[in-house]
Amino acid sequence: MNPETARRINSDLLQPLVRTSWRFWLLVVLLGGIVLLGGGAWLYQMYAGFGVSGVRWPIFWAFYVTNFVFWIGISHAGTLISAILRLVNARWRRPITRCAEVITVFALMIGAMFPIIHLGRPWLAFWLFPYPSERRIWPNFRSPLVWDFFAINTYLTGSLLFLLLPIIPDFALVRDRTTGWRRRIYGVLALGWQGTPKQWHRLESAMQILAIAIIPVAVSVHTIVSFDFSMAPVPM
Amino acid sequence: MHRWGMAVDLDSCTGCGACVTACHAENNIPTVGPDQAARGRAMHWLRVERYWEGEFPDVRLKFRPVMCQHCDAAPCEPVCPTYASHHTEEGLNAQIYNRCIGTRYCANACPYNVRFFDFFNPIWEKPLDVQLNPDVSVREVGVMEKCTFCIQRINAAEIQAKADKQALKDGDVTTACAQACPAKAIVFGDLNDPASEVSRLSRSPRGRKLLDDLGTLPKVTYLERQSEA
Amino acid sequence: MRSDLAVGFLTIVSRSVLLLLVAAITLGGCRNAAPARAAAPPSVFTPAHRTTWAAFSDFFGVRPTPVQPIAFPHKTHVAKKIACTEYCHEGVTRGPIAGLPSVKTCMICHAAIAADRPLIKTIADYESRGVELPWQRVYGYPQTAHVRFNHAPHIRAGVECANCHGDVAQQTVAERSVNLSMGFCVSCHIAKKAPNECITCHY
Amino acid sequence: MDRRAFIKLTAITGTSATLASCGHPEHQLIRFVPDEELVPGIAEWKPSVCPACAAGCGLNVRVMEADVDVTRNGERGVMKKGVAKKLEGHPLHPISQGGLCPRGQAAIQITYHPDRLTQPVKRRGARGSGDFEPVSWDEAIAALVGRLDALASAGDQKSLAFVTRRRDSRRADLVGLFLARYGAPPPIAFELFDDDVLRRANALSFGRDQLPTFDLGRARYVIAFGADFLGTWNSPVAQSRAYHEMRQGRGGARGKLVQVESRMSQTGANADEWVPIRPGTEGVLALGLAHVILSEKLIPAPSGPAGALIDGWSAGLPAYSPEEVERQTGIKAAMVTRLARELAERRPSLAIIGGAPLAQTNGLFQAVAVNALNALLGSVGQPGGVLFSPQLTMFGDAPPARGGFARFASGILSASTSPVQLLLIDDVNPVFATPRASRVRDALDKVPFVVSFASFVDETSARADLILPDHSFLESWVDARPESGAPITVASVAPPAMKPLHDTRSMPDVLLDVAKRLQKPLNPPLPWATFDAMLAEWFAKLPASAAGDAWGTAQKQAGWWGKVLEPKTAGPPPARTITQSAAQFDGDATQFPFHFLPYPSAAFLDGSLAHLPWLQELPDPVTSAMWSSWVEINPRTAERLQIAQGDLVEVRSAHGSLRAPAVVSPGIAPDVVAMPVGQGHETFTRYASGRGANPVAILAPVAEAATDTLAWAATRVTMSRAGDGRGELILFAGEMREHPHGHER
Repeated sequence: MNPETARRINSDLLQPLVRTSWRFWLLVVLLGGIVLLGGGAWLYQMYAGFGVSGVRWPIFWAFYVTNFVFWIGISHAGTLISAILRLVNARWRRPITRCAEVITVFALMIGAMFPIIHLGRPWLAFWLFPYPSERRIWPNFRSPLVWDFFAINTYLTGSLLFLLLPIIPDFALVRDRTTGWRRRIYGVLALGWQGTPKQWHRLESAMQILAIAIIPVAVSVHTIVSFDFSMAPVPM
Repeated sequence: MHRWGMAVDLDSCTGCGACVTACHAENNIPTVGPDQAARGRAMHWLRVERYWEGEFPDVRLKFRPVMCQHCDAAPCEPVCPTYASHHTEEGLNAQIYNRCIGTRYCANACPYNVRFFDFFNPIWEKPLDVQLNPDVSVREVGVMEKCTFCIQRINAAEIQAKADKQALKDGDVTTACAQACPAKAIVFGDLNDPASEVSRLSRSPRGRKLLDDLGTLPKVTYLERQSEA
Repeated sequence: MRSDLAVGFLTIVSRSVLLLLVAAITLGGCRNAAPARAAAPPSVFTPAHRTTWAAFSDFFGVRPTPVQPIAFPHKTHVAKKIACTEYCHEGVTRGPIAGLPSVKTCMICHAAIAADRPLIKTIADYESRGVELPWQRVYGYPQTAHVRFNHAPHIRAGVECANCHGDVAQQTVAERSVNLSMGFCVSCHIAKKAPNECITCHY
Repeated sequence: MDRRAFIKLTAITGTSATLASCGHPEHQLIRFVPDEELVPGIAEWKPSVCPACAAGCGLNVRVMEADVDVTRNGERGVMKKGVAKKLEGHPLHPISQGGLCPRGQAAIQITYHPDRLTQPVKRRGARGSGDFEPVSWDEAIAALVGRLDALASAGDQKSLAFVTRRRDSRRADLVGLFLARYGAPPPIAFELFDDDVLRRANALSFGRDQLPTFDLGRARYVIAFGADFLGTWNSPVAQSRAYHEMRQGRGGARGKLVQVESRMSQTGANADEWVPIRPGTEGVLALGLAHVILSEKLIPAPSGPAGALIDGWSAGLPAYSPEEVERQTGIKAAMVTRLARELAERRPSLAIIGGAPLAQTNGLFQAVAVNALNALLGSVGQPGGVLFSPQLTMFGDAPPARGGFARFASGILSASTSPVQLLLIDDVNPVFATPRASRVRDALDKVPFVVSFASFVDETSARADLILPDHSFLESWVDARPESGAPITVASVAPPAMKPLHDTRSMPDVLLDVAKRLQKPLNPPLPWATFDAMLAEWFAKLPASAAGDAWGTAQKQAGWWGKVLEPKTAGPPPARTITQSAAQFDGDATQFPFHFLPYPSAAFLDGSLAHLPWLQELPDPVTSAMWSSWVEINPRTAERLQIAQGDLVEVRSAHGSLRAPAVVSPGIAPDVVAMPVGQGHETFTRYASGRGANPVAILAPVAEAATDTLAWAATRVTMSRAGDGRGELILFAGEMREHPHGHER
């Protein structure tokens, strides 16, 4: 590959970051509208009462928890697979890993919303978090829901690192090819990446460690979600 | 230390529903109206179940009042992330409304289906609200509620006994359902007192626990109906 | 089935828009309200907050500062050796609620004592109209706390009024000088080895 | 974080409320100075008497302080009041004995009903439109007095009529006295389920014109013919208490219950043996049992009128062999023989008849037959048998209200001008609880002036010209003289448990007030200023007990009771033998193949309690239905007619049709269609109006032959599927947990 081609590929790739077409904005409006609708629906649910969700006695979990499990399931497909591929050094993985990792992070974020949306009193969701209070009450550590909270957060943190570490060189690439405020933002994100062999070496070892560490975390998340259903003697 | 429990003699129970209405009157349980009732959201902390056996003309119908069984190994308790549902020292399965965030996990875990969720803020058309019992909370939207074994009566009786410097006697405290029952089928009392009526009935050879094989250790004993035909 | 979905979707859309409108009016409501208009009693009783604003204030523990109809001098009455729990808050030793005295109770003494003072004349006017003084609560719990507080056992256990209500003898208008948070109750219950289970107070 | 509660909002908080209150003190409601001194938060217990049925249970009312919305001098505000919080059975009272049925529990909602009339009203719109305008009490009473004066000056006192429930009480006595001394005919009693047939039969068999009391607590064997005595019939609370004794109250000696009926009632569900029978043949079975006992000489035939009344009794009832009984009733001969032997062997045994068997055209025969069986079993007046509570008829100073409403109504209809010029109606709703074919509505509309004492606008009071709303039972002096339920004499009485919520007045006090204002005074005048004075005078005459004088103790414990008073017997019955008569059914059996069986619903009885939300939402014992009316049909019938649970069914008699969702129930005979009475109100408050269908409306206006009471179980109907139920049937029990799988095998 001659330098000219490389430069063109780079600039083609960076094009969407530098120039924003009307199609992009259309998409933003469309998808943002859907998000707003969802937010509105959630506000309405809080305003009018949880009953508008259509859930009824005696099955108290329905759409929201199903969705939660669905998105957690989707998140399974990303980081875990990417980590395994990375560990076995499969060469064909490169085009798909980032895609998989991004899917994991966003699927997790979407999935994590649903247990909150599904609460009868979501404004009190912070009680799931262990924090000292004058009331001297802690969350019930026997409850799978509390472990859901921990597991999802751990997996999200891990997946985020797993996504962000290998992206540092790419941020640096963008930093070097843009100007103005973009350059400043990507400069911060690139964390002073210079592409020295030492830096590459450190990144590779960090990725190896993460790839190994993320696998049990992923397994734990999916196990704990299963716990939610296995703790109850009633079939759900 | 007391250990509150209940015995229901199904041979005396006539299925009339007096306990159901008494529970509504005592515990500020809202009526949800026909639309919500049709959506399966009627609240009856205590309900009378019916079981048909046989075929016409040899048909039988059996009643069983079902309320929270106050299990010693209650499936609803470990799953609650905020301890809104927990066991008290006196063996009650407590439901703390202000601590409830509405995960509804307890209701899913309960094999007896005795937990009810406030899907909407309850409404009393005035002046029906004048009847509300000031000793019991009015629950708002988003919390789970269920039979408390009339905790307000237990607390009041214990406070009174302490003021009188006397120990609680059998019969000093009873639940609204047991009090109302025209057929004296429901008996409430202290299981730690071997001489109490409820202890005596719980030892009956007719005594059964509901869904005993789940290992929930309910504190309500059902004395099975006898029959001769 | 498909039309059901469509209708459901449209319902959600329209209701969301409606909600935003209602929220805007509700939040803006208080500032625009004409202060002189008295509230008509609602036709239903519900534990729902009456306004979005009330819900937010409740959540963040914002308590309105009570505005009393007259500046009742607790200090003066206590100094005159009028026992709190015998005349005015007599429910306190017997049951859950201490009780606020009726204007009739005021007039038992004030029909004769200091009857010419302007404040007493105000009270006498209330009594002649058959209307109570619109006292506002200083202590008390929000409905959402589900606290079933009972005064009598606390009095029997020898808890001083001042423990929870501050030194009212030094106050004129009662002030909320003690923050009755759950932590306040719990630490005292632990210190005094009183029952400390949730259902002691919440049911 | 300290206090928490966030957007707990609901759609019902409108913006008007939003704009109104922002915490300024001047925005709060005015608080009026209370009339009574109460310690806040402390409950007081006061006696009262349950108004929901004729059983007259003594109540214990929990009274506490509460804020109540009031209007004073046109100003709205709140006031502290001592108000009833909960009703419980009075532990000392011999009928309730501390227990209370669901209807009694819910009766408190009568007082707090949002649609209660809060002051007198007079009609503005057309009759039945429900368009009324408020008037003052002075104006309202003056209007009534004016009408009474006009009748008196025209010498037409006979054209005043008073329709009320069939209850024995001082309240009823006062009505009787007022009418007698005014010169009007005695009050007319209206009850849909009035049991007059049984009273007549008891008068014939035993010389007692009253409902029996059953000593179930000591009985070893009970056979009940159609009587839902644990649910809705006679004195359910007292009977349930006794039933507990019979089952488990006496250590091992458990009594057996056999229920004979064509639709499984709540009592039938509790029976050890449930015996479905062809409607109208219960008496035949009773005599068949007697035949076996007599022919096998298990018990010697007793002397006395009860048996002698029956044709063929002395000869051992040769016409009632088990085979013949099987042919008529559909019950196997072997079972008849076995039941008869068990009855004879396991004494004390007793037979009960009530409900549908009495509401046949041959009701009197059936009741007399069961009485004869009781006489043969030796159970009358014996421990473990049928008793008659001694009645306080000694002060019978007023003609009691007795039946004959159907004749009264048809009398008005058939005359060219109404023989009734002024009609007073108290506590009854005949427009709802009579067949449409009897045209009571038209009869009422023919009366020039109708005054109602109703607390609610229902089908009857909507046609009144003037409504003088009565206090609720908790706000007024109440009394009752239950005719059954306890082996001793009981007279329930109680003072008001709370002050009135609204501008209402107690009906007896209004009557006394009216009497004082009449131009031509009553002859002799009523000596009492208020109703409680009348009660005091009467109760003071009763013997004192160890606890103190009769009136003083009665007020504290919700009544007076004792054993001392012997009843006035009605003398020997006429020596006329009663022959078997087959039940006649309205409608041709080929065109209308099903027996139609309306029955008092567990929640609403005759429909007079359908306005109480607790009872609307109370799951029915047998079907778990709430807020609905329904048609019960046998699974085989349902299959044949392709009707599924919840489907809309059209039930048609020769006199009309109705639509209601189907409940497929295994506890009903294939040729019977049952339906609870109570729903189907056109207008009866927000909770009951326009809900479900009224089975009474399509009944044939046929009467029991001997007593002229409505034979409400004597109509035949046809039935067909009319469409999907559209969710009209609301069941509490889900398919998940409770499934009637009996008929799936």
